[in-house]
Amino acid sequence: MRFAVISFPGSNCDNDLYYAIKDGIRENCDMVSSEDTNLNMYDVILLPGGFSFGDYLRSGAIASLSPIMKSIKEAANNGKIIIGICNGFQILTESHLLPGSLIKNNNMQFVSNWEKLSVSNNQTIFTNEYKKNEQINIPVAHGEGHYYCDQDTLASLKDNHQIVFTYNNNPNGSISDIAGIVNKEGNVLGMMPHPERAVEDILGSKDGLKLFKSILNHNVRS
Amino acid sequence: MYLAKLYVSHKPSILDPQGEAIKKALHSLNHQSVESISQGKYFEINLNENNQEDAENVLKKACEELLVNQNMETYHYEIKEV
Amino acid sequence: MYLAKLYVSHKPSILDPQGEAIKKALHSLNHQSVESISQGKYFEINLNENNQEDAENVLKKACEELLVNQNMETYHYEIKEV
Amino acid sequence: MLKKHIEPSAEEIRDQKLYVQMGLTEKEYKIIVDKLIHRLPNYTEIGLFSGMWSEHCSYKNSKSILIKFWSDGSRVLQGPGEGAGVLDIDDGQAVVFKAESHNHPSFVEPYEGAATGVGGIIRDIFSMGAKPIASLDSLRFGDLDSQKNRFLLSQVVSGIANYGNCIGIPTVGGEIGFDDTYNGNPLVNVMCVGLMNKKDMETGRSKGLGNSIIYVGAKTGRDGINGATFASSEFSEKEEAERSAVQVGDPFMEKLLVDACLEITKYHSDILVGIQDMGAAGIVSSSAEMAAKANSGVDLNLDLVPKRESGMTPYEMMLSESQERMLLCVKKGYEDEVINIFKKYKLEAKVIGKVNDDGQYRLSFQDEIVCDIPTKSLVDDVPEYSHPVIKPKRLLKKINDYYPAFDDTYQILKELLSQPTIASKNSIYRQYDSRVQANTVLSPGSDAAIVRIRHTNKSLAMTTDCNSRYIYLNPYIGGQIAVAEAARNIVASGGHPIGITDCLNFGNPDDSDSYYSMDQSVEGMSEACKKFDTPVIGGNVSLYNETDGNSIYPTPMVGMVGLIENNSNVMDQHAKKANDLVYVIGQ
Ligand SMILES: Nc1ncnc2c1ncn2[C@@H]1O[C@H](COP(=O)(O)OP(=O)(O)O)[C@@H](O)[C@H]1O
Repeated sequence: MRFAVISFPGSNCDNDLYYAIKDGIRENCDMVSSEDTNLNMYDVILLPGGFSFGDYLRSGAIASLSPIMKSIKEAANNGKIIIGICNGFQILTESHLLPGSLIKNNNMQFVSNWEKLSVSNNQTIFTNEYKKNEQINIPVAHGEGHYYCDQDTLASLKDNHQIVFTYNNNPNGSISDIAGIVNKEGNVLGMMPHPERAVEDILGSKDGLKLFKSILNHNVRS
Repeated sequence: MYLAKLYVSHKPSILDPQGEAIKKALHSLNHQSVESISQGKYFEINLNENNQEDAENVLKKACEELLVNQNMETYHYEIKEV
Repeated sequence: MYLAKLYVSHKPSILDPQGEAIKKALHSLNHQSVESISQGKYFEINLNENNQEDAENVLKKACEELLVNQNMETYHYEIKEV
Repeated sequence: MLKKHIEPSAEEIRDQKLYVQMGLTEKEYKIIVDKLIHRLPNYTEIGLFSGMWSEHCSYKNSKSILIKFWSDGSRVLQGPGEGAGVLDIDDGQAVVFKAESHNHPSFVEPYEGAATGVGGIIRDIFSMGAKPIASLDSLRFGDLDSQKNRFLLSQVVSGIANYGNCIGIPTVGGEIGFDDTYNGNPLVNVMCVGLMNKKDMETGRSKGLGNSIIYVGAKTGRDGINGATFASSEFSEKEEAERSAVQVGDPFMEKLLVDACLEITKYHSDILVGIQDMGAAGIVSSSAEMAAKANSGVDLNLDLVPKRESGMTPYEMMLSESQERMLLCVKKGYEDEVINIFKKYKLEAKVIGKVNDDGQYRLSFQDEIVCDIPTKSLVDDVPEYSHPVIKPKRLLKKINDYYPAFDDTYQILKELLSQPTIASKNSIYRQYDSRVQANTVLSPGSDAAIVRIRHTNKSLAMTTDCNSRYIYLNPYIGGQIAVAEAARNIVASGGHPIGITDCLNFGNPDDSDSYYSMDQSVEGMSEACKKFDTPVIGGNVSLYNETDGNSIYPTPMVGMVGLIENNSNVMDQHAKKANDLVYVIGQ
């Protein structure tokens, strides 16, 4: 499979994601500038964490206007696999590829910590290597990670099993402890925790690696 | 040239943890009379347009496309020639 | 009860990277007529005080102690009984 | 021309002694006039002298002490004198690190003061050609009972967090202490560590007739004008009321600068002659130092300097401390190549001058020469001051040994653990992204932080330490203890100490107690460094840390780096299992 990591001005986890793919699951991976407009050759598109455009105005808002976003929307509609992590998740909600919004953490402070997550849906492209309700250890690092949506949206997220990861000890006030969701079609994932920081034992956990392996696994099966 | 003053605030139905946090901080400074506080954004925008209508159109588009997150925020504005 | 509307904006000589970034983004959306934009804060505060003077005093103190960074920001407000 | 009307003439400067307000003494003014330029300096020129001759830029009060630091050793590739020191860590790689203080700005405007402190030290690291891989912060505040101190703490911490998190450099460790001595004078020291291939090492030099001086980064505004002089004077409550112009950090801009500059130092070093950040005393310090180090001079055209505000005078432009700016010296004919790389990162770069061969520092503005003085006079001809080292009376008195007496051990332990200085710092460091770059092996909460070197089996351990009470009571031994504590933290984490940086935070050097403490603690630190084979490869001096005549405890912070040659040696401080045995080692 061919992976693309999109590099926005101000992205700072683009390299980390690149290495998670290259060294972690040993697949082809390129860094693609957010000024580019063509993603035809890629199967999986990764939007990294960081502070795109300084996160000025609202996190992810300015980045969601980048030239590359048109191709990302096309790719999403064509069923390609898309993951937004942290700032990438914020960019996906700002571009309406995922419902809801990410707002300031309840205590107004940035939080950087290991968090225990539950895999609430292991029947997705991104989680088929995990067991149902598996407890995994993945770091978070964000100031605006409080997932928020209206009650109707929340009900439909639940009905369609779109909630993929939840926090055991909610660090930011997210509604229903939501840490990660997929779109209705199941090909776009957004999550605040950083699986790319949990891909080697020396970093403290390998629990994030299974997420990337799940994609390969899905590809083999389909 | 037109100067627009744009006020963006949370929709009332949306929970506002930031307002809550500020209120608590003010109470801890002994300003107990603060019943509620909400924080929004206030923009001053200089628009190089020739008439009020054009200026207003640009402003509205800018709000829809970028400045306001319509999921959560509402806005109002004043605009005048300068 | 009094309602205060408080507007906080950058002092003009202070660097405003946020305003620059937003302006560039608006230009990239073809709103070239945006000459400049600055983002400040807009508060709505309900004050449980009995007269305008007390309400104003609390508001001013809250600005000085918390809401406004006087090194970099200026503010103005309106206050009225509600 | 506006400036002629508002700027005093050379004669007025002399007659009204305006240089004194700028921080120059009468004797210094006389040296400038009689020995260095042989005429009266104009307003711009005297401004440049005041900035460059400030303690912050010239180290004129501390040089004679700093030379006592031991900075040899087989790993040293670059000792003190450049933006940061460099140590060889084998396999063609090198580690670069330095610490910097931002005490005064952080008291006036804690959030931006701390943030711009982080930004400044990061520029020192990548201007050496190294990728910044970790930061640490060493903080001191007055007692937390005071509302003001709580405010300072929370603002300083969010300033550091916001800048470091945004730019994507993990803040992996540090220390924080509380004591009344820091009331009105908090300490904000930041250390940054970088990694590079030895062959990519750069230095801040401008040489080669006709080579271009290129300015890149944020536009110049009226921020922090002559802040270097400000940082080198004592505080008084009155000055606080005056609220000098505040510098604002833009970590987004700095992220673009880091990436662009690293591309140039890595892939275009053949056309890059030198690079330096614009720190204290902005354009003048970077351009004059780069030229002086290479025995050359520069001609700058100030009309070409990118400006944020209109009507700026040469004095304001040269001494502005606007953040996120770098100065490069590039080979003649290759300017566009460099400018285009910056363009790719959406950064504006501009040629603002050329290297000359007559050694003069020459500035033109609106078709007029506004400064024409020997470059060396700004950098190398600064008078040095050494003060007599006299043991203060308080240390001559014999102090009786103190034996604590208590019966309720449990209660005492609880009280100790609830002291802010001893209690867990989790509420602070959880605001720092300590894992971005995905190399952090040990984040805050253990003895030293550990960052692995990707694609090798090696790691770097790092820590900051200083117990200022020990220094106050016995500066020589206290200095040794600071180094020894840092070394213990490194060793306990599985590393081999290889070098240190420092931040010497002291009071007014004219005060003999402060001066004695500085001199003796440096002797002690240096002695310990020899023992541990940890050369001092760089550092920073912050004097005049006092408010209304009350000096802080002398606080020479030690920032140490260690090498872990095999990752299987990594060790954290956490208890692992019930019934494991506990040993006490040492005396
Ligand atoms: N300001 C700070 N920033 C980051 N980490 C900090 C800070 N203060 C303390 N820490 C971390 O907290 C831990 C305990 O610090 P400290 O109390 O100084 O430990 P010790 O006394 O064992 O040296 C260390 O891992 C240190 O890096």
